[in-house]
Formats: sequence, structure tokens, C-alpha cells
Amino acid sequence: MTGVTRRGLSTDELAARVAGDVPRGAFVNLGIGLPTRISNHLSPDSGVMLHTENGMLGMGPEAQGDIVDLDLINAGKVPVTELPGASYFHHADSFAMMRGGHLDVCVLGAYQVSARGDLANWHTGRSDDIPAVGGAMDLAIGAKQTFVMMNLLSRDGAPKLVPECTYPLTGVGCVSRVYTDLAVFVIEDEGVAVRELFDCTFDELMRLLEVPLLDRTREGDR
Amino acid sequence: MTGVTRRGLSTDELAARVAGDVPRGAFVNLGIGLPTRISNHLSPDSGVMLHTENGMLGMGPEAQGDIVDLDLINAGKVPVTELPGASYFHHADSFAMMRGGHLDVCVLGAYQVSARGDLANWHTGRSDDIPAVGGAMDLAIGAKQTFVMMNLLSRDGAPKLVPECTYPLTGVGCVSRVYTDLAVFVIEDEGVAVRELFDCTFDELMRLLEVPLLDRTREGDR
Amino acid sequence: MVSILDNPAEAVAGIPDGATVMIGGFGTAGQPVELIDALIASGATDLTVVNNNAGNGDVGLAALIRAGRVRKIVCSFPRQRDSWHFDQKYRAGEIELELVPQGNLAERIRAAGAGIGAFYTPTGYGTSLADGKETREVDGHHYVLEYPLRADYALVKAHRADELGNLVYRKTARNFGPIMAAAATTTIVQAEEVVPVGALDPEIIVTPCIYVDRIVRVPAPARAPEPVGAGQ
Amino acid sequence: MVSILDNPAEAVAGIPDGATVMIGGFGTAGQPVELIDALIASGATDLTVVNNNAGNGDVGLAALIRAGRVRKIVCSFPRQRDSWHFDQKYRAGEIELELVPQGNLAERIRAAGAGIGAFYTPTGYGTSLADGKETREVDGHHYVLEYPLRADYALVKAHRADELGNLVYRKTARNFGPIMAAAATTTIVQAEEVVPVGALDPEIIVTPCIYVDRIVRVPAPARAPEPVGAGQ
Repeated sequence: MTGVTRRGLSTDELAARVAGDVPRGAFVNLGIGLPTRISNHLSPDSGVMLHTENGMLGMGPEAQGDIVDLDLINAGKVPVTELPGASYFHHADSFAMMRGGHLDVCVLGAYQVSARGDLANWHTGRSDDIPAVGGAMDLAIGAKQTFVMMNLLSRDGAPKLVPECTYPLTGVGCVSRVYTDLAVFVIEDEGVAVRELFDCTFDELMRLLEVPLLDRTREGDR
Repeated sequence: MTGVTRRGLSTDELAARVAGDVPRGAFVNLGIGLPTRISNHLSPDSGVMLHTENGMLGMGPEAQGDIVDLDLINAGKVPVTELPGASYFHHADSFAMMRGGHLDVCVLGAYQVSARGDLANWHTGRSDDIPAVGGAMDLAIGAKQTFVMMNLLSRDGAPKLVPECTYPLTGVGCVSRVYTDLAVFVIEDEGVAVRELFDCTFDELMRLLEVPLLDRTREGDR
Repeated sequence: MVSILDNPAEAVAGIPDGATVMIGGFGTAGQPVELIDALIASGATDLTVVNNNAGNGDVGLAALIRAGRVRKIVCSFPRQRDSWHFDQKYRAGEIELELVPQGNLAERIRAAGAGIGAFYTPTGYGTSLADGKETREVDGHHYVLEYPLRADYALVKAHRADELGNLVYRKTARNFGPIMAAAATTTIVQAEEVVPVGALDPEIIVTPCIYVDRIVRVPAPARAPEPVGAGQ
Repeated sequence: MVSILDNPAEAVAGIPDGATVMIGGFGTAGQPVELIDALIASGATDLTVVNNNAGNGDVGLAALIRAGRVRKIVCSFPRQRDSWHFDQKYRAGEIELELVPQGNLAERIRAAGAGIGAFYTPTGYGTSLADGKETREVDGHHYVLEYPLRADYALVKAHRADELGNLVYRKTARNFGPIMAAAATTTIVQAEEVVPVGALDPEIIVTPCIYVDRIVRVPAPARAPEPVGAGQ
């Protein structure tokens, strides 16, 4: 990022913005990568409980130093800690919890999100890539709400909110909100609504994206 | 039974006979009713572990007096005890254990068994009966081997080992052995084989039953 | 987030007429009698109840049936020596019965909680309880297609709960509690003890708190003694 | 009945060439390294391995792959920063990959142990990983038909075993152990401790002994430190 004039939210600002939309007491899975940062912005008294798909509810922050326990890791295989009230369960039970719609919110990174809420985040589609899906497809479709957290543009400037995903899909019509450095989008039945703008106007956003947008920036959050 | 001339094995003798065919260390479910008596004939050093479908492995004898605990019952809802090495699990896990073929032996009572090993033991088929199936259908098809323990003739003298069941089926082709007061039968691909006779000759048995029988009484147990 | 309520009446508040209610327990072991009593007192009627049985004696589920609040029961073993209230309603045509083999009942409840759309089970294949159901042969074995069984509410009895809603059970009273807690939109628990967060070892929690919505402490739950040999 | 064996070599004895072997663990947590080392030493080859990943670093599953013993791997997340042995074999066309979404992998293993013939899962619907698979709409939701995943052997790492074979695990090292133990014909366990029968509380046993065939005590299991951020 150094040396580049950037606008919009920084990653940490964006993480804080997403955290602000996580309801008190929610059960949440934060996908590996960027969404993990959201946990830094969830206050302990929010009552939010984090799920990690490798078999734990009530996950605490990353473990450091002496408390690292290699039997206690998150989905990204990083050593973590256990909060009071945590519980452990096996993989079938953990994915039953996800698939069964018990998590309130799941936040994932993405390569692309389509105007209908299709998600592409597991495979670039390049033929020389070794495919690996992990729990991405379960996370995409399992939670009551799936949020995406990503930069709106790829490194080469291509919009990642698109009319149709060109990358291989992770899930169909599963994304409800897209949090980006430049705007917050809500996928509605009528189309993609812009709820909030960061250092960017609605007109600029319309020029950046090929997706028809509804201007909902003046409406209160709901 | 009093006053009636009976031949063949008594219920307890029959229970002991079945117990003799339960392999050392086997995991066994004994259906409610007659088969429950088999547990009295399994020696503690046999290593046999009893499963009860309401969520326990390692069930001990019936509880009496002060040790009765109404949270610890068997499938017949009789208070029982816990043996060292017991474990508890919920109903889906318990029936997964059964359906998944992990029990070595299940012993059930029966209204009828057909020559192909079909079992009828859950419903008389009378229209005024309130139907109740419980775990009968799961038990019938789940274990590695399903044994039936019954009297060969009904109270009105009708044979209960029949060419085709006339009572509603519990399971199709699921019975491998039938232990009765008069004989032990093995359901084989070639037909019903008589392995052992009690106060009864093979010819008498052939006259009693409409099922073609193979005489295997002179072959060693296998 | 769980609500810890002061009494069973508050715990069952809002269960509407016509609701589908799962009730834990196998016979009386694990049956949440105080929650059922509160449900009776609430006046809710036209209920569909999911339970392994159809009531024992005169208390709990039996009393709910006697009070005429159950339109339909989904269960595996209604007929027991002490199921007289069900028997009477059934013979009078006043209660509908959906009879499900016990393992299919458990797996259908589990499937609802686990987000499974349907599954093929060997149990019941070739029997009258599979009449009209789709079947399939897989690797030479025969299966019946069964669908998930969901509920609006689950009433569950646990041994201990912590203040977040994590649960442990006692012995065979565990039975249907964990799967019903996961299969219902709203899960209401009566626990003998409610302990502080952190008092339950995370390794031994059977029902994680995500499945629990309301808790009420019932320190000495009532129960009719189980008649011996009451049937499966 | 369980056999308690003196060393990992005896524990894995008899695994033939061509066997399907489930190996527990998520990354290195729960990975039974000593059993895998013994499997390598046994010479068994042409194996089909079921694991969440495809090896980390140079030990355990990674070493088995490096040794060329794995014909095919069924997993959800092969590519990690430290999966170099798999990557090399895969790019060289020397290992076959069946990629399964993690929850479908877990549910397929669970279905094998639970005697379910097949099930409909929403996971993967509409994606390339469901290409060619049967689908069905139930209540307006779309599902893909998936089949059970069985194995000849499971290699599982537990925390404690009792002398009957009942198991408890430690923290997130539990992961695939319980379901793999139930899905394999023969389940082989390495446990840090083997305690007398009765020493484990029946309420906290995670894997009942019916699922366990062989146990070997490995008091201080080896493990490569987990590289930070190695991927899902």
C-alpha cells in the first residue's frame, strides 16, 4: 500500500465497520484472511461468540508465547485461545452447526460477488492452480447472513462486484451484504443497494461498476 | 406353563443357549421381552457389552432398591445400572451405532420369521391395535447378525417360522438365526437349516412347519 | 443470546396455537415435566408434538394430551401400558398419529438441525411404514427416503446449564435433548442447576449454547415413577 | 474387542497395499504422526487416504505422500503453504485428488458410520464441485446428493483411551477422530494415555469403545509446529 494514494477505508477501518454490524450476542464465523481482523473490533461485552469450523465455539484471540497449544487452533491453523463458555465438538457436528443455519453471521473474503449474491472465493479458475476448497462452500451457504469483506477493486483495478461471477462459484445467491473499502452494499431482491460510501460518490461508484445500483445511502440502517 | 406337558427348552434354558452363541467381547443389543433374559446367562468375564438404544453402551443389570435412578433406564424403561467402561450418547448417535452395523449381535422376539429371514415383530396387524414400532425396525436391520429368540409355536399352536410372514414386516431378510424351544435354525442362502433339536426329531419338525428344512444337526457349529 | 427466566411460565411464553413442539425424553427420563405443565397452563392448543412416546401415566406429556391440546403426535412408540390418555384420544379419533421408527425419528430430527435436505435410511424398507415413500438401491442395499423433522419450539430437560446456555445431561436422560435443541427455531430448557460461565469443562459440553434460547432452573423436577416394563 | 499393542508397528500391522485409510487431524492437530510413521515403515503402498488436508511440512501425512505410498487422496484443502510434497506429486501427475467441501467430507464420513445410504446437502450446489451430481429441490432449497465415504482403516489420535477403547480427545484435535473411528472397518488409535476401565466418566466419553479395534500408547507424540496462516 505504501506510496500509493489510497482512498476509502483501511483494512482495519473496514474491519471495524463490519464489526459494528455484528449484532450483540451473535454467533459468528470469521473466514480466514481479512475477516479475521474483525475480531479485534468486537468488544468483549458484545457477547459475540466466535465459531471455528474445526470444532469450537467460544474461540478467543490468537495465542502467543507460552500459551500456544498446538491442539487448539483455528480454521487457518493458527494457535488460538479458549474463552469461558467455550465448547468443543467433532467435525460432523461443527459443520452441522454451520449447514443447519445456526450461525447468525459469517464473514468471508471474496474474489468476486455477483449482483445476485453469488460468491466466488475458493478458486481462481487458473488451470495450473491446485484447487482447495476447505470449508468455504459450507460457510457460504450455512449462516443466517453471509457478509463479504473485500476491497472493491482487485489489485489490477478490476471491480470485484460484478454482474456475473467469472471465477468458479463458491455458493449461489448466498451473500447478503458486501463491505468494501469504498462502499457498503446490500443485496436486495430489487437489486444491489448502496448503503454507505467512503471517500466516494454514488456517481463514481456507478462508473466503477457494471452492476446497476440503488442509492440507499440516505436511508437509516435497518 | 403349569399343568401343561411341555417339551423342549424352558425360557431360561433357551436364554442360556442363545447366550452360548454370543461371541466373547461382542457388542450386543437384547430386545425387550424374552431376549432380556439372556443377560442373566452372560458371564461377567465374557466381555460382552450391552447396548440400549436409548443411549448407552455398557449397561448393567436391572437396578433394585436404593440404586434405582430414573435417569438410567433401558429401552424397556426399566431402571438399570452402569458397568465400568460404560458411555452415554444421544439418540441420533445411538441409532447411528445400530444402523451403521457396529453391533455384533441383536436378539429380538418375533411374531413370525420367514424362511428368507424376514421378521415380523412389531404389529399384529389387527385393525384395532394401536401401532407402535419403537426401535424394532432399526434393531432388525442394524446389527451384523440378528438373532430371533421365540417359541416355535404360538399359543394357539401355529408355527411362527413360516414360508411368508402374514404379520406386518419389521425388516426384510434380516434374521440370520432363530432360537426356539424346539430347535435352532440358521437362515442360509440354500434355505432354512436346522442346527440343533431339543426333545424333538427332525421329522417331527418337518411335520410341524411348512418351511422346507435342511438337516444340519450332525454338522459342527460354525 | 440466551434468556434466563424465573419460572416455567415465562420460559414457555409465546408458544402459539398450532405450533410444532418437540418434547425431549424417552418415557419419563428426560421429560421436561415443569415446562409441559407451564405449556398446559398457557392454554396453547392445536399443537403438533414430537416425542418418542405419547405420554406416561397422568403427568407431563400425558397431561398435555389429556387436556386435548395435541392435534397430532409424531412418535415411535405411543402404545405403552400407561399411555391411557393417548389411547383414549386415539381410539376416539381425537388425535392424529404419525408413527416413525425410532432411529428414523432421531435421524430426521438430526437432519433438521444439520441442514440436510433428505436422507436414505435402510430402516423400514419393505415395511408398511415405508408405503408410498421413495426408495433407492445403493451398493446393493435398499433405502427409504426420509425428510427432516423441524419444530417451532423444543422443550428440553438438562442436568446443568451455564449462564450462556451450554448444557450437560444425566445418563440416559440425554436421549433426544441434544438433537431436538438443534432442530427447533426456539429451544427452551429446564435445568436442575444453572452454573456460572466457565464452570462447565468445554470438553464435556453436550449441547453448545448456540442451540439454546431460554433457560429456567427447576432444581427438583417432578416425575412419575416409571412403571416397570412399560414398553419400548 | 480392543487390542492394546506395544508399539505403532504392531498397531498398523496388516494394512495391505491398496487399502483405503482415513487419517485423523486438521492440519497437524490430531494427526497421528507415530501411526503414519509406522505405516510408512510397513511398506504399504497404493493407498487411498482420506484426510482434511494433504500433509504439512515433512512429517506424518506429508512423509507418507513423499514416500510415494498414496495413490489417491480425498480431502478438502490440499494446498497449503507447507504442502510441498503433495504439490510436487500432484503437478507430476503422481497422485489423484478427489476434492470434497469440508462439511460434505465430514458428513460423508459420518454417513458411512451411521449406515445412511446417501444424503442431500446444500453445500456445493451450483458449483463445479457438484458437476455431474444428482440434485433435488426440497421446500424451495437446492441440494446435491452425496454418498457415504468408508474406509478399511482409520488412524486416529486421541488424548486418553481406557483399556476397553473408550476415547476422549483434546480441544480442536478432536476434529475428524470420532467420525473416522465409526466409518472404518478397523480403527487404530494412538493415545497419550491408556487408563484403567472405569477411569473415564461415562458422561464425557466422545468415542465409545465399540468403534475402536486397536490402541497403542504414544505418550509424547511428535508434531511439526504449525506454520502460521497455513490455510484452511
